[in-house]
Amino acid sequence: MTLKTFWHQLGSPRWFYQMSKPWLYVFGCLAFVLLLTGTVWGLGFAPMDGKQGNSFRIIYVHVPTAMVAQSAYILMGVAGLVLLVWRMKLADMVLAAVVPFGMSMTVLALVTGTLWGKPTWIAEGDDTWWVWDARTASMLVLLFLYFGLYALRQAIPRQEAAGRACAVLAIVGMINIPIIKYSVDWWLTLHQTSSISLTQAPTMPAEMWLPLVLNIVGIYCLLGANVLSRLRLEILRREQGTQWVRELALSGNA
Amino acid sequence: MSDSLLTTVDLRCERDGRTLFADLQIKLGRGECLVVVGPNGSGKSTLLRCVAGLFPDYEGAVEITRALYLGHKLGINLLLTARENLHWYEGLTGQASLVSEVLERVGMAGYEHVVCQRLSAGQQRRVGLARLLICNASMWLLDEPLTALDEAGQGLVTGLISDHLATGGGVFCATHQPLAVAVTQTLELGGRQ
Amino acid sequence: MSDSLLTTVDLRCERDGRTLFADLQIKLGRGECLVVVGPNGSGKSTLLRCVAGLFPDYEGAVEITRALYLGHKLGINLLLTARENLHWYEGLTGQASLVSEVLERVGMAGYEHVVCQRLSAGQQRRVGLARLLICNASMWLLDEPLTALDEAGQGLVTGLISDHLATGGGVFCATHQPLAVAVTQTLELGGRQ
Amino acid sequence: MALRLFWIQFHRELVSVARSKEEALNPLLFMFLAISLFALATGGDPKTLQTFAPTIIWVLVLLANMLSLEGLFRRDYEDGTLEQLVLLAEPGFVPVLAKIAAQWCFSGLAMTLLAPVAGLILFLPSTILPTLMITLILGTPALSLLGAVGAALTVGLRRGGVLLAILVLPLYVPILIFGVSAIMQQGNGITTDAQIYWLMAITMISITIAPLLVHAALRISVEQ
Amino acid sequence: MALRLFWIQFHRELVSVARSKEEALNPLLFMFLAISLFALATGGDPKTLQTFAPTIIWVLVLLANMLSLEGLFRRDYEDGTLEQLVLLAEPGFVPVLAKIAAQWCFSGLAMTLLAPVAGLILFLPSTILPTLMITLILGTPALSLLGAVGAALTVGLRRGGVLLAILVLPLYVPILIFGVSAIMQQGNGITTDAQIYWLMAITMISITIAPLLVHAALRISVEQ
Ligand code: HEM
Ligand SMILES: Nc1ncnc2c1ncn2[C@@H]1O[C@H](COP(=O)(O)OP(=O)(O)OP(=O)(O)O)[C@@H](O)[C@H]1O
Ligand SMILES: Nc1ncnc2c1ncn2[C@@H]1O[C@H](COP(=O)(O)OP(=O)(O)OP(=O)(O)O)[C@@H](O)[C@H]1O
Ligand SMILES: [Mg+2]
Ligand SMILES: [Mg+2]
Repeated sequence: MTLKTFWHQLGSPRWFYQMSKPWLYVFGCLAFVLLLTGTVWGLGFAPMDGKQGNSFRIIYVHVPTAMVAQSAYILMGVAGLVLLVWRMKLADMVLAAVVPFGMSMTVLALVTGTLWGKPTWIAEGDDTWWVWDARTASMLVLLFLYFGLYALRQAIPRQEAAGRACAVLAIVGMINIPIIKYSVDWWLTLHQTSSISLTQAPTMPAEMWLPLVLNIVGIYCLLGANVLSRLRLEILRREQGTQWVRELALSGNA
Repeated sequence: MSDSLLTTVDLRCERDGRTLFADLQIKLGRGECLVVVGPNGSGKSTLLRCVAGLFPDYEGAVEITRALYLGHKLGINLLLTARENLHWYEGLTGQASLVSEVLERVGMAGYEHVVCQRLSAGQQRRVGLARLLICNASMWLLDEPLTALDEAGQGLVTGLISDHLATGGGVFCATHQPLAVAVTQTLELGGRQ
Repeated sequence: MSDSLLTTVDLRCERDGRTLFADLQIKLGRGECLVVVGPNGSGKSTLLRCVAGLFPDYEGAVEITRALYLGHKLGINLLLTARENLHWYEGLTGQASLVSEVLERVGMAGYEHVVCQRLSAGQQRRVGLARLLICNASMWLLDEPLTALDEAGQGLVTGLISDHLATGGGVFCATHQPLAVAVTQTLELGGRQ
Repeated sequence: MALRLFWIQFHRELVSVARSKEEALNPLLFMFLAISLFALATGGDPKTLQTFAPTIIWVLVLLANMLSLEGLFRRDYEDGTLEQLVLLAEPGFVPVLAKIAAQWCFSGLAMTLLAPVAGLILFLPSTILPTLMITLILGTPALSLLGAVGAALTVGLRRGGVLLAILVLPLYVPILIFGVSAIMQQGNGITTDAQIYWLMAITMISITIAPLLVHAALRISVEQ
Repeated sequence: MALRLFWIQFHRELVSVARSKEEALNPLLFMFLAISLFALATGGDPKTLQTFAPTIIWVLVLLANMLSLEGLFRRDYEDGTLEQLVLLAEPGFVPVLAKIAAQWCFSGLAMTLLAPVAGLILFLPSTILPTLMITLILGTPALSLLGAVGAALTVGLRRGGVLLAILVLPLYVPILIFGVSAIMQQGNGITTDAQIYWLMAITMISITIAPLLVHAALRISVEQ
């Protein structure tokens, strides 16, 4: 299959629906297995951190969610570009599918981050649940970007228009994310050298970082599975009038 | 094909779950005038917007040459004078014209320098109509062009339409008031409710 | 005096240095209908606003009973539904009525719960007209009540006016379209330009 | 009768704001976004933020309120419902009061209720939060009432927004000063009764005279 | 041809803003009033104000800009001229760029020119004023350009104002940070080249992509 025909087929919801079925299973199973092993290992069996005790175990949730939240936004920006330039329907569906996942991951990263931070920050004399440092700030901005995409889609009644509007926004956001991240990192670390000393990853033994790696890979698989399953549902919904969907429904193995 | 100004194939549009029109086949050639009539809310404006490219939520195909669209909204900035509005419109369409002459033809001589906010309803419509004399698009899409106009104004509009048809243009017009021009086709939307 | 719904003495108004009308003596009794005609910009709307108490920049005297004014502006909030708009209007005038019946009479049955922004131009006008059925003012001041209405809508308005006249009300109406009611007086403003 | 009129107008406002697109950045959101910007821009230094917190919060409340007032009568003016209101409502100041009350619910009241959160973001000590809330709940009604006079006077004019600010802000200054100084003094352990009484007095006066003035001003604006 | 289109649209905007009543408190006035409020509320203490001055100025510039963007396409949308623009202008991004340029003249440029005054009110040392102006003149075009994308996306929507803020403010954050930190560093005698280059880079990127995106967004908004 040449690249060109592949590109065209990618634009066809029907082809994509049939092709994606095995991939959905692969991603789904991988995600399940990896996340389960990583989490159980990390939370239950990995050795305790000398300095932070058990609270450090949040890292096994915190770091993967934080990473995937950022990647998901980049993915949306790319999808937006594809939608606007090549008007590919599938890209719109990706755009719609990623928003809730990315938003919840961002929230999770923020919550685990603050949960984790609280004892640390107290130890440093700041009795608060919130600190304006580089990671919190850039994560908060990311949350607002996600929130904007979500709100924009809700606000536009016509689906097709909503898709393109979100694409425009996602593109601007994608270009800005590195800039935001850089600026915030640089500015707030300049001011706050003290409170994030602990965020620098310590040199860990393998039993400590291996579960982390498992979780990171697992969560990316989860992203894949999530996007695929939402895409497939979305395809069925949008193409419900067409012949092939009706046949599929009759045959009973959608 | 080159002779047809507007062609639609199987045009169909739904709004709020109500089907406004379906299987619409329109073919409008040079010098032809199509009038759409129908009760309020039957979808005349929607049809015009579909055709103008301002409402993409339809099924079917539309093929149209460069067109001028005059909708329910005035399409002029009320903070500017008539002159300034038309000057901007010239720039937009890339057509040069004699603005004062145009304004005189639509009966607005003497009001060129009045901010449009301070004009009467009919006078504002006239400023909007002056665009017909500037843009040289061969297809006109008019949504109730007679609104708020006095008798002279209505005569003016029908005169403009006749001239345009005579020079090989096409007109697609929605209206509730009878139009005193040679109507080639009539399209009726929506049953009596 | 008590029988006269509207009396003006030597009414005179100037705008932007143009005299719109002068020495206007109007006397309108029960059951009478006065129609103002004239070209665009001749001062019909201005006269109506003077009489309604919305434009105090005139000379002379106006005496009028409680009146209902329906102007060029719709007078409804486009963010609310038809029902909500009329409900508010009821509260304002202190009149109770059956809103759904009123809406049905103006042909808006089935659209009670649609936000007015999503109605067509004529449907919005109809919601505005529904006020005629709610307010029980004996004098109606109508500025181009037929705008944007289809034939049925125009029939509706003329029907309402006739009924109102028959029950002893008075109507003062500016219009460009012929009005199919028994007009008692006609006032022509502005010479042909 | 008058009560019913009040209620109908009030309800209409709530529905309309809930559906509106012109709430000029709804005041609450405006305040929180602006506060986050301040926090970000200072580099999140708790000390600096804390000293400035009362000022930031009160100034933002003022600005948010003024921005939302700008649209208070604009839509009604443009769609012609203001004409109906001026011509028909009896007594005319009742719906006016209802409109102001509704605006206050979405600006002053809402901001008062969420002021503690704003205070926490800016690291205001929690002992001061009650004073913050008391000054806000006493001061914001006066902001809405006085501001409405300005909004009514400027609704039909070109350059309304600019005029509004010039008319209204001088009236706001005493409220701002009493509000901020009460919080500052509380922080230093000094009694704040004087400021509280002053705020109450200003609000009482506004509530008696503002509705009538607004009604008169609206008449003038409609009669163009 | 494209140049003429730009010029005509630009001229139209200037005239229209000069006559407008909806410029939502013209940005310059907004900034100065708000600055005076800050000065009043702190009791005019030079030390406190000085530390906070760069933050106050930059945050207010952001807010003022955002508020004025809200009205950028609204009038055109409502009176139907936006439809004409989308249908007829060729190439479509030229008038869009002209509109943004005009908006910038009344917000970013005007505020830059008067920033020294603002700085003096807040007791900013005069050695820092040039840096203040340089950061403003480099950063504000990006504010207008990025903000216009948000304004174009939200123009036809209910709750446009609120949405606009949510969409646009996150994008403004880097500009705010570089702007404030440059001034702070200048105050501490540290070189500010890095921030200046970043601001230039952001503006350059915005100027290349924003007009096209705005045009696309306007099309979407008109097609409702
Ligand atoms: C609300 C608070 C927090 C947020 C939003 C946050 C955000 C993030 C983000 C975005 C990352 C991923 C960086 C990457 O992509 O590589 C991350 C990683 C990490 N965070 Fe947090 N964080 C927070 C609080 C904390 C706290 C309090 C600690 C430690 C006490 C912490 C420790 C770490 C560590 C160790 C990593 C992984 C190492 C690295 O990649 O640098 N975080 N956090
Ligand atoms: N902005 C909108 N959003 C959603 N629905 C709309 C909108 N505008 C109109 N509609 C619906 O579409 C239908 C057709 O409206 P349209 O404006 O096309 O009617 P019309 O034939 O032009 O009527 P009129 O003679 O009153 O101008 C109406 O029933 C209306 O409910
Ligand atoms: N808001 C205003 N400010 C200043 N002058 C105005 C204003 N509105 C109208 N005029 C002027 O007053 C004159 C009369 O306007 P008016 O609206 O009364 O006319 P009309 O007879 O109702 O016209 P139409 O048939 O177009 O509605 C016009 O010549 C106009 O220039
Ligand atoms: Mg229509
Ligand atoms: Mg008139």
